[in-house]
Amino acid sequence: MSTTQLSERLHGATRWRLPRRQLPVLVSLGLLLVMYGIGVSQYRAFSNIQVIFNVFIDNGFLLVVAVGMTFVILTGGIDLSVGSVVAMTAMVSAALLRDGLPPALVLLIALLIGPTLGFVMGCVIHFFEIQPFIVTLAGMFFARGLCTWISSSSIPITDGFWTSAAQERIRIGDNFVTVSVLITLVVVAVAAYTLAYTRLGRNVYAIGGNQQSALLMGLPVGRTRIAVYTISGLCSAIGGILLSFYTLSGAPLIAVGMELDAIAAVVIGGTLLIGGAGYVLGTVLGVLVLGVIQTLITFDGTLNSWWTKIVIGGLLFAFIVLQRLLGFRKKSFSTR
Amino acid sequence: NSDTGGDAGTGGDDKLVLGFSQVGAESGWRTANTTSVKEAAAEAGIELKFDDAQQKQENQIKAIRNFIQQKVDVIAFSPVVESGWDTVLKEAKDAGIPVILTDRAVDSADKSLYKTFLGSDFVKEGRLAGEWLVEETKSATGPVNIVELQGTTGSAPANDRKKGFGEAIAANPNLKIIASQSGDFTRAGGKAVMEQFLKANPKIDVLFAHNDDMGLGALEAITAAGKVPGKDIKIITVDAVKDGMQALADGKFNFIAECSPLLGPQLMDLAKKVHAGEEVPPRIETEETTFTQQTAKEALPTRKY
Amino acid sequence: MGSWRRGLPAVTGHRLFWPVVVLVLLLAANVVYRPSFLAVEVKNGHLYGSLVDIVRLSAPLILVALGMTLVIATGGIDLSVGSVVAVSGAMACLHISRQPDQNNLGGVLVALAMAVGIALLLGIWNGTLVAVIGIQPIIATLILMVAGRGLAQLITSGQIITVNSDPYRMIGVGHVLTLPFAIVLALAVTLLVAVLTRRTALGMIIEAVGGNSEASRLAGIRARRIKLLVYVVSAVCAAVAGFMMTANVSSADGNAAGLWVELDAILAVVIGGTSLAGGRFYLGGTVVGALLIQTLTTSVYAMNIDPQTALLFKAMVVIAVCLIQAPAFRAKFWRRRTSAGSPAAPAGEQRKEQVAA
Amino acid sequence: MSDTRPVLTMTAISKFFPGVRALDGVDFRLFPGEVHALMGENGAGKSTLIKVLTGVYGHDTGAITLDGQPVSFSGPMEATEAGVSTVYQEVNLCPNLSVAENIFIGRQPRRLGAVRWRDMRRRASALLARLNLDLDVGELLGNQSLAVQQMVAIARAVDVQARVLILDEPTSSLDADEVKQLMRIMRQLRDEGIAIVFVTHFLDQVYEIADRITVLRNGRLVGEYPTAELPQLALVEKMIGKELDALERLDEQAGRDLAAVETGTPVVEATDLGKAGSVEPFSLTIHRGEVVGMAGLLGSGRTEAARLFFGADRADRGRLAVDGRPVSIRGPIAAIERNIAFCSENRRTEGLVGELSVRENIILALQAARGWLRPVPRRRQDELVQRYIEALSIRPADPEMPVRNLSGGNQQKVVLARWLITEPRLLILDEPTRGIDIGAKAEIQRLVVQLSDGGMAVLFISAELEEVLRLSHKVAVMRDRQLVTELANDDSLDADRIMRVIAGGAEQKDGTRHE
Ligand SMILES: Nc1ncnc2c1ncn2[C@@H]1O[C@H](COP(=O)(O)OP(=O)(O)OP(=O)(O)O)[C@@H](O)[C@H]1O
Ligand SMILES: Nc1ncnc2c1ncn2[C@@H]1O[C@H](COP(=O)(O)OP(=O)(O)OP(=O)(O)O)[C@@H](O)[C@H]1O
Ligand SMILES: [Mg+2]
Ligand SMILES: [Mg+2]
Repeated sequence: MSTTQLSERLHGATRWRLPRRQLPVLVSLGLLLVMYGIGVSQYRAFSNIQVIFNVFIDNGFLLVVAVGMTFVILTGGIDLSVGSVVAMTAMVSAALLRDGLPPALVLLIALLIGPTLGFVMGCVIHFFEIQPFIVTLAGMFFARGLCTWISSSSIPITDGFWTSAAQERIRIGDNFVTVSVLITLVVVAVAAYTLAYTRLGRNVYAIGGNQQSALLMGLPVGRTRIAVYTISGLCSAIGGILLSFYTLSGAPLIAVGMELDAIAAVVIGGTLLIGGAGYVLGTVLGVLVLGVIQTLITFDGTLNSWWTKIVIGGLLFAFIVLQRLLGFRKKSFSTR
Repeated sequence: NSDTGGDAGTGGDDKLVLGFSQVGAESGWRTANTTSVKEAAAEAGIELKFDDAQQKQENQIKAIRNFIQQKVDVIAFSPVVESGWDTVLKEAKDAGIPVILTDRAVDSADKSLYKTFLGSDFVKEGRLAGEWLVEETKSATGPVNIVELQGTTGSAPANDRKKGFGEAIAANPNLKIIASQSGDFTRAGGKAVMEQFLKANPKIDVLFAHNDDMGLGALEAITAAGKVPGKDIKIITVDAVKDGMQALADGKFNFIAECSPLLGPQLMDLAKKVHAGEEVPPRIETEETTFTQQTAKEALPTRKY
Repeated sequence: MGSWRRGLPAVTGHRLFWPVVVLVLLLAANVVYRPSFLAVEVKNGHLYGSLVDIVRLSAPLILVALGMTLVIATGGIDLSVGSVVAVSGAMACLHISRQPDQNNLGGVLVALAMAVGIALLLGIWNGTLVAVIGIQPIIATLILMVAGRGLAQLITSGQIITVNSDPYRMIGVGHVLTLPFAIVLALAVTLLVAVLTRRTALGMIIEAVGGNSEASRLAGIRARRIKLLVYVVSAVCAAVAGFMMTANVSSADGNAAGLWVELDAILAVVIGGTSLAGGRFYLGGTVVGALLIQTLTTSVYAMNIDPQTALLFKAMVVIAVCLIQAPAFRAKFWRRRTSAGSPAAPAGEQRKEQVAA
Repeated sequence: MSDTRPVLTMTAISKFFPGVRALDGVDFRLFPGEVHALMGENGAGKSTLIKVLTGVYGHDTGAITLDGQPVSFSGPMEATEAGVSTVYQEVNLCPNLSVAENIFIGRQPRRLGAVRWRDMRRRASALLARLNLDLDVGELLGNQSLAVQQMVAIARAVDVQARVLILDEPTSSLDADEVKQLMRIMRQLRDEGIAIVFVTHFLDQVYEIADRITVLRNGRLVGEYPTAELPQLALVEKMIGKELDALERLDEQAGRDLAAVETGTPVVEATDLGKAGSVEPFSLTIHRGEVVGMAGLLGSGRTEAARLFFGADRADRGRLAVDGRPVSIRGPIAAIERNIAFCSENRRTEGLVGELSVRENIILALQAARGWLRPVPRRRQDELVQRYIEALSIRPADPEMPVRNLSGGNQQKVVLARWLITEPRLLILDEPTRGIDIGAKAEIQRLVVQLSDGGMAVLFISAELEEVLRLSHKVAVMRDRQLVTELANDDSLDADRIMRVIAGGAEQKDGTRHE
């Protein structure tokens, strides 16, 4: 949506002016291209188109999760449970498939658990006014606990539907993407549309701008807040399914710390953690940035374990500072 | 394995390239393993592409994909978890790149996806530990109370060592695990859990720790409780890192099942062989042994890690 | 009797009432499981018992959480404390392990000073990113959370550094006057922070910055400097906690030391009644929160709860504590039991208004 | 009008906050097609009554009917759906959304569920044009001045096809022209049969438009009167509750000697002070004991100019001298060190720390100036705070109450108190009397006079020209972010003359302030 909205705005404006609200996203895009350019100039194989496709293949589930996180962060909330919900969904699918349930039913159940947990967390956050950080932290413990409770070792998936979904290659020229990538793109498109063109989406922004005002403006604040956690739960569940495609198994310790990756991606994409400003497109860029950083490090292949961490931290730092300096945002609207 | 020293690899560009994806740097053991691989590669004239997955399977899969893109000659990796490798291994196979597993196995039904597995058998380590205990307590008449310090919940070594140990001690009905808790493979975890074990159970005869570090942590708790480790409470661990061996030699531990991290030279050997298209056995176990207090004293001066 | 009646709502309405109740319940559950749980005996002239363990083990958490409280009070958050714990512990242990005589007090002090020095730098780094460059705290500290662990492993070369130094061990397992030294140290730091914030105007100034940064600036407060300061304090507290944790096992593990302590610390702060949105902070509450969390962890060990379900247990307790502590929840719960329109009811509404004015 | 049935009744409404009885058995009736003024001092309970009505707060006793049907809204959403549209005191909109969206959010024009952005912008422009407001509705609301925001809030409320329209102090940040537009709209809506509740502290506006007045005092109903039957003086007496003649006191002040200003070295002297994109360079001097008024339309740059004096924004050109010595004011601290104080017009975002108590808010600037190591002794705090709570009659007079629980006007007094205790030499007051009841307004005006007589220099910004005229020795007029002229406040100066100066180039009004 951001693009359509962007072009519309550019056309609509009588005189040219810097699209200030989209600036962080544009800066992210620019920096991403620079990073990619560095990779291409350093490593021959980096210029393969497949490298880009791989970034999508390898980060599809993270992207879906980050999209859900975008909704939550736009309202000024946070969802720490996503990593665990992803793992739980994969675990439940694997366990049910092992028990011989039909794949369609498994898919349904797996896709219901995440949103249900999200819904419950949203209700607790809204009705009992407990801080999202804490509620979703408890949700994170809970979902992770369920994982190990289901099985303390990983469960392989051998089901035909799953394996074909996992291994089907959709050829594009010499290169290929997977089914997961298509699903990811659909999720991104739906999310972007929802945020830009539905009342729900606009209410999300309003609540992020000022929750009290949104309430006094007569917006369905409670419903929206519960909805975003449910959406985040749903995205995590989809992410979990994609991850189970990706690894063809459910493992109790998988996706540990994914919530931090997702939050980082959202913020790198220019979304404000206090809520109210940001785009799904930014989140896509954020995930790509993380993916490209990782690809660069693997291509380099000389980094020590600890240097890997330091370099990741350093690149994150460079990226964020540059984005901050280039996309310097007016401290404009009054804080809440 | 010094026969590889002057291989053809010295010819600059046609140096064999090995992509190696490591689990992480989560323990001293792992670091020794990494060091061994790096040193062996340098020695063997193999160009190593090293990647640290930071304990995440997703990262490992990504790394393998990137290795494929870079068209390395051989891929080796220590899988973070057992399952879930088929897809990416198929891609490697399609690209014609042979794969070697190290340290931990995968559970793929299709054995053609990788050339060989090089590593230790965690179940066996647990079993060795259990068997020693069964032998040691043969003459015991009353019940023998065992407490177990598990590794990180859900991790393969923890699951397997627990399994192997449990199977072995089933041989003697006197042996009973009265408490079992995760100490997360860390000294601090081992100590904190052991403190509570000691308070909850007046009579503990044996401690089985899934690695040396937890055992070393537990050691402190036992001493603080006024008991004598190695005597009042017998301690069995796995790994045989230096500090553990020292404790064993000092009589504070009673038995260690070795889990050697020094896979490097063997791995380089194998890499060359599979690259040359030679047949290799599907499963190669690292040369490992067990240590008692006596053998530890002898081995200690020459330990590398 | 009458005064007792009147006193009761005051007690039950107190911020710390419910966390303390849950703490007591947890301890009671332990006693039911093992009657000797509360027993404290003197062994070798030291206090010995599960209770002592809990307090001793919560000492580092209390320290980290104290620093975190101040950071949160300014509306920030510090995810890097775990890494700072690892870095400082590693630094101190590395320096000590290189000494010819590890028992030399001077050498240990130099090591501690160096480690605190590094922590200061890390704190300034965090503070600069947040206060000067204006990066959102979660992300600013996430950078150090990732890179700091690498730094710690760089210092230890990925190995576990074992030290054999009695003065250093003292920090973790030593005793003064039968009390574990760690407890004394945590108490001292708590008092120091309390005095620094509550006997001076620092506390109010921090709360003002957290409550409304722009208004504070216009009132002449150096808001940036205050923000920078709290990150430095947080890092130093984490460093001391790092000494305790590494001294406790006489070894520094760059990977495991202080892993996830930031989550526990944040939980402790929130359970103690400080809002993540910033503003008012409660040091006493934080201490109770830290004790509660450590009791929870220790209970899992003491009651031998299956490690597979331990996390589920933790999730339940955390959510229970937060629920009964939430005024909105209590209001709804109360209303059902007493007649409608009781004075307890508006508590929830009042909270709603917080954002308004 | 009483022959028709009331569209809205509230009977015996009570509302308790911890420690405060905000409403105590209040009755209120509203008829279709009337403008009903709700009057009372700061903290009388007007805003609370409105919030109870729309379900923001629950009420402890009482009943509400709408069209004869008992209702109890669970929140503003239900109220809006039932046809009760409200503009709350303090602008409550979303700064991160565009102007258009703020007007239409929640009821955007849609096709097949998709928001029609273009349509929405078009309708927003049209709606604002009705209020004589011409601005780019795609701009972020947060970039607009408080007044524009207020107008947007009104536009939003007016556009809803409501039966009841509630306006809680909508005019407090509007200038005379804006107020005129608003009145026009209100009359139009009234004639369409809509019932309007109107809260304001401007008595003139009440008498201009209200058909009926309900007066509250201390959370109790004083009475309901047709406007025609309640003379202004009587109204004030009913609001204040005693025969204290606030109005007369105001007039007394008008007779003060405005010529008696010291000359000599000015306290502050700005030469070509300016900031690109914000205020054109201007020069202004303020002497000891002098009150300089600043007049101008909304968005003419008065606030921006004041902020330069205080260092809240940093000037990028020009010089500033304090006591004849050139200084560089890089931030508020530097200004405070030179005894300059600044009372922001925007108390919620720039003034108060809502969570802190009244005491802490009052003491804040003094404490900041002393540094954190030297806390103001508690006894002295209590003393100072008590003194100003009494001097400004801040209610409730509880120093430990969180300041966010105070009514709007009382919050304003707290900000003022904060600066007064620092005993500044130059006091900058940006709209200090906005949202303040007539008694308190008199109080503040008296205070300004007293302070300037005592030698304090005051820069006084207000939208009310009468007030500016009454207090100032000279009036600086701003237009289009330029200081166009300085007028000495002699006998010849009156509101009309100032208006004419302001209007000199008034066709370019606020909202179109881009190059
Ligand atoms: N959320 C709250 N908590 C506690 N007390 C409150 C709260 N809101 C309002 N009050 C108190 O209720 C009383 C009435 O306040 P209200 O805002 O209704 O006054 P008002 O008549 O609108 O005044 P103003 O003209 O200053 O806006 C005041 O004493 C105020 O302090
Ligand atoms: N950074 C900015 N970007 C765009 N517009 C701005 C910016 N800063 C201020 N403005 C606008 O410039 C105008 C001048 O504002 P200022 O507050 O000084 O006017 P004022 O005369 O004090 O009006 P008011 O009576 O509303 O306080 C305002 O309309 C404001 O919205
Ligand atoms: Mg009001
Ligand atoms: Mg202004």
